[in-house]
Amino acid sequence: MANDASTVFDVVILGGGSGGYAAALRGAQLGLSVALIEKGELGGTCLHRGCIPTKALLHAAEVADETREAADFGVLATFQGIDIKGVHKYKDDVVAGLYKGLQGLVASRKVTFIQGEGRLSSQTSVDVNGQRIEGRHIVLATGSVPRSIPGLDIDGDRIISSDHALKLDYIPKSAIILGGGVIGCEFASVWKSFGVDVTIVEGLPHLVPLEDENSSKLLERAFRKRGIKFELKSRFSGVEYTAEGVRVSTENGKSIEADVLLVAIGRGPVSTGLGYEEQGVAMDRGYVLVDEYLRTNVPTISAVGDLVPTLQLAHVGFAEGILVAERIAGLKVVPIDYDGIPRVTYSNPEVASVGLTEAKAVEQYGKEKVVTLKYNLAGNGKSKILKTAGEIKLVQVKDGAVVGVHMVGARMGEQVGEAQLIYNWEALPAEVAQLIHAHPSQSEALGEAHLALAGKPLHAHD
Amino acid sequence: MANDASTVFDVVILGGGSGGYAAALRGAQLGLSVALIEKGELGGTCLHRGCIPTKALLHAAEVADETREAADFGVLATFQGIDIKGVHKYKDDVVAGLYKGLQGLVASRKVTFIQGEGRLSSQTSVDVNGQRIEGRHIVLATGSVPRSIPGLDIDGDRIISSDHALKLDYIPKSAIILGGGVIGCEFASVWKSFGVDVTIVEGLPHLVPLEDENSSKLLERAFRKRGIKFELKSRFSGVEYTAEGVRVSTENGKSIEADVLLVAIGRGPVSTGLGYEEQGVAMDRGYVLVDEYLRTNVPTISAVGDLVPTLQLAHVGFAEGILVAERIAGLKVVPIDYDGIPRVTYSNPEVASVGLTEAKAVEQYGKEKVVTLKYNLAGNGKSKILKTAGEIKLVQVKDGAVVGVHMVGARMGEQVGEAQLIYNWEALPAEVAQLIHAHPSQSEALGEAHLALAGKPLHAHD
Amino acid sequence: VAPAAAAPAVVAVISPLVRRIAREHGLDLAQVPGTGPDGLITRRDVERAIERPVE
Ligand SMILES: Cc1cc2nc3c(=O)[nH]c(=O)nc-3n(C[C@H](O)[C@H](O)[C@H](O)COP(=O)(O)OP(=O)(O)OC[C@H]3O[C@@H](n4cnc5c(N)ncnc54)[C@H](O)[C@@H]3O)c2cc1C
Ligand SMILES: Cc1cc2nc3c(=O)[nH]c(=O)nc-3n(C[C@H](O)[C@H](O)[C@H](O)COP(=O)(O)OP(=O)(O)OC[C@H]3O[C@@H](n4cnc5c(N)ncnc54)[C@H](O)[C@@H]3O)c2cc1C
Repeated sequence: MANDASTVFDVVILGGGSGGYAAALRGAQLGLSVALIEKGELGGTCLHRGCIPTKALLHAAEVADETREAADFGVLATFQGIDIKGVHKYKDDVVAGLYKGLQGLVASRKVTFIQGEGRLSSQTSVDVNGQRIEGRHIVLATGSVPRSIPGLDIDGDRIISSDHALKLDYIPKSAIILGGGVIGCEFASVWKSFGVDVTIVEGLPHLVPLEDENSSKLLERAFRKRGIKFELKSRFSGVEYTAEGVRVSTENGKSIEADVLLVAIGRGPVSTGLGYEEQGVAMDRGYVLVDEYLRTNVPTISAVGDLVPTLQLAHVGFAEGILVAERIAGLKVVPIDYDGIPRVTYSNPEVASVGLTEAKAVEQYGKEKVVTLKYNLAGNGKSKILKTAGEIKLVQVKDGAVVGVHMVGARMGEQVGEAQLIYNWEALPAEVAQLIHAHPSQSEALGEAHLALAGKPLHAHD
Repeated sequence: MANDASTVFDVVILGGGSGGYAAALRGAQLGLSVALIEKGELGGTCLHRGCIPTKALLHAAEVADETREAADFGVLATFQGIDIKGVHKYKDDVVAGLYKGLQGLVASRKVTFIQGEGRLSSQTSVDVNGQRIEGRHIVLATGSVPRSIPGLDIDGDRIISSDHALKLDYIPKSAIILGGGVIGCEFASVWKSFGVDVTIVEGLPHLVPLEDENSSKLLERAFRKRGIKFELKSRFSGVEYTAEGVRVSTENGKSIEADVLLVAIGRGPVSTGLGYEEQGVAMDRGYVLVDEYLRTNVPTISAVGDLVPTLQLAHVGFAEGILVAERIAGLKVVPIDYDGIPRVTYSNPEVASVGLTEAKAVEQYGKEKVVTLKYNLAGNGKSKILKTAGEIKLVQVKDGAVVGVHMVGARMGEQVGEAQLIYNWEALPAEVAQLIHAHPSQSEALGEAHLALAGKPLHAHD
Repeated sequence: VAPAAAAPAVVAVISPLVRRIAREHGLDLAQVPGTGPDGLITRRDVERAIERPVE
């Protein structure tokens, strides 16, 4: 599609991250003419500063741990340390490979990719590089950036965000991580494996506070065992520079020193100064408000991804982007069941879940209607082989479907694929139990948990 | 349940392996009185000489490989070799832990466990330790042992079976593995990681010949890259001792020398001299014949596991044991769909599948009704992070359900849990595609493959 | 999750997907003859029943 002044695209997408590029790829596939405007790099946060680089670091961390503990498996090896340059090279190569693939994909689907910073200039146009790009539909997908709080200035040196942490060219001796959510826990896990003395400071009573309390507790136990320190129910009150690092103080009177402070208290939408409000798009605290079809109040404008107040996950962005493209192309679309979105914290051990926590299920169905079951990975052969500890907790509506699956343990993130089918397809425990899983595998643990919930535990006590 | 002379058990089970103990545990759970007779160790082949110890070795091998390649991930380490004593200790600890758990389970379910070699003495009794154990029902579950062929004497020293290979207290310099099936490929994988020069000799045209040809080819490519040699379409013709090892010759004129020869050409049923034929149980080449409810021709006698001519897998034994127990207890049971049993070869890379191969699907539905799709793991972020190569191949009945899932790649064995639901629940590609998988994960590759099959590839070229 | 998830399945079906298709088409599974192993209702069975409703 030529990008001359007279062109009116079917869709103009502002922002080429997970949400934006998914909408572009699916739209083009459905025959729409698509312009995709990106000021930085195609792939956005997830590919360049989020999911992918963090998971590469986490895998390097896993390799470090396995190397250190190799003798426990009969492998003679000496761990000599982390070559941080090598880690970055590995990580950057992974990113570069996927980046190239994505660029090829966007090119092959004939999406008009426009490099530049865009601004919504009317309800049907975006201005970029001094040019007006017109579209019958506009999709806002400008994503999010790390957030801070008043009194906490991210200097990029001793007080850093995940953006900086991913590029740190040295390994600090000690680090404080503000925020015990997914990002905080993942960095805590990486750094600990790299030999850093880590302390997490979290205001809520638990790490990964959005997860079922059981998962939080299991992660806390595992972190404690690994020597990752954490202060819960500790609200940040201030930070000051020391001779060599920083000192963080909390409202409950704690004072902690370290080389660096990683601020991982959440991410805020990118929407200021982009013309959204001027064009009448309804917003709330910087987020663009949408209905279940991702439509804003302006009929020609949709919004997806971290910019809208749904779960901030790359695959949520994918799902939303695809939904919008299909809707614009005139296909019948079904609203996303956000409870059915799989969630993974890729720390060691991993935390994965789909569906409702026990607390939410009780809220929704009433206490007497909710049944839960825990299966300990100690009974699972493959988990024993991996020397990992953890549990699977199932939440079921009495005599009904499984409405929540919560898992903790090494590599358990991969089990959320199966769990996702179970939740979203509304399976009864007996329907899963009927299918005997591969032995020995971690997926078998999911099978055993459902056997137990169906009243016929095999490798578990009644 | 006291084991005095007057007791008549509801079920007497001969053999305490996967099939036998599953029948015992489920039977006891359903209120049946159960006697379980085992001449060796509870848990049988799988726990002591099969699934579990091999998977422990494979994990030690994985640790060895990761340690060797640590620098590629920025981890500084020196690999110094394999401490075979340490490997055995690790492996034996895993087995011992699970063995203890299983013993506890059998005890807690009040199964009468009888140690001793039993023999079917009538259609309703087994003789063991000079005592007659009577049962209203008998379940034969005596399993299998490594098989050899005429002219090939397993001496336990230079010519060994998997039983010996699992206990080898040294690492040979070189090894020939006769048989490129699951067991042969798993040992080839372990040994190569341990530094052994390995050659597989297989009579059929492919390694893992029961898998879809695409999987076999991918495994062969990966093995070639790893330096694992193999001779396909090469039928064994003879073996002779050399000064230090063995020399194997094949019908197509090859001659290969190595320190040891592992015979992994299959396993034969344990049934000779156990009174089965005398009591009128119909058999075929040593296998006990059963119908789809695992009933032999003798109304009081059932048989399960490797003893019957179905897939020789531990979880098949579990499924069959459970089915028999439930049937005897009067529950309604559904015959097992053997195509729906997940199959995993735990080599590096792993090979996993469920459902029909393309060839079988074509046979069953006709060529014009079969659609296939391949998704290359090169496009999968998590696989890139793991530096693994491979593919997912889906086999679909045109406009219908997915009837085959075939996967190759590191850790892909864990994806067979989800694949198993897809196959057994007769899912359409669009029903899987609808559910956006966790990013980044290997399960996402399964999601992408279904997106592509549903005509809406996201991270793949159209 | 639709509240219907809580309803116990009294009829044996081959998969939760079959239950969902039936529910979406207002089909009473008790009226659908199953042709799967042991009378299990398969996907084809519900699809057939939807095409030509049982009298
Ligand atoms: C450290 C970290 C780890 C994470 N790990 C995971 C994980 O493992 N799994 C997961 O699912 N999610 C993860 N996430 C979240 C995930 O990265 C986001 O949910 C996802 O990137 C959101 O996609 P998006 O398209 O909405 O926004 P973004 O990816 O932020 O993309 C927005 C794009 O818009 C561009 N843009 C902004 N303004 C303009 C403008 N005016 N003109 C042109 N272009 C503009 C930006 O340059 C950017 O490329 C992680 C995030 C972080 C920070
Ligand atoms: C090296 C190897 C690796 C394997 N890996 C896997 C894998 O990863 N996954 C998988 O699913 N399967 C695997 N298998 C196959 C799996 O081990 C078998 O399918 C499974 O053990 C069969 O169970 P069973 O109960 O039928 O027989 P067995 O496990 O063989 O049990 C039979 C039991 O009967 C006892 N017995 C025999 N005769 C008598 C008698 N007269 N009196 C009393 N007791 C008797 C034996 O001592 C034995 O304990 C593997 C097998 C091998 C050899």
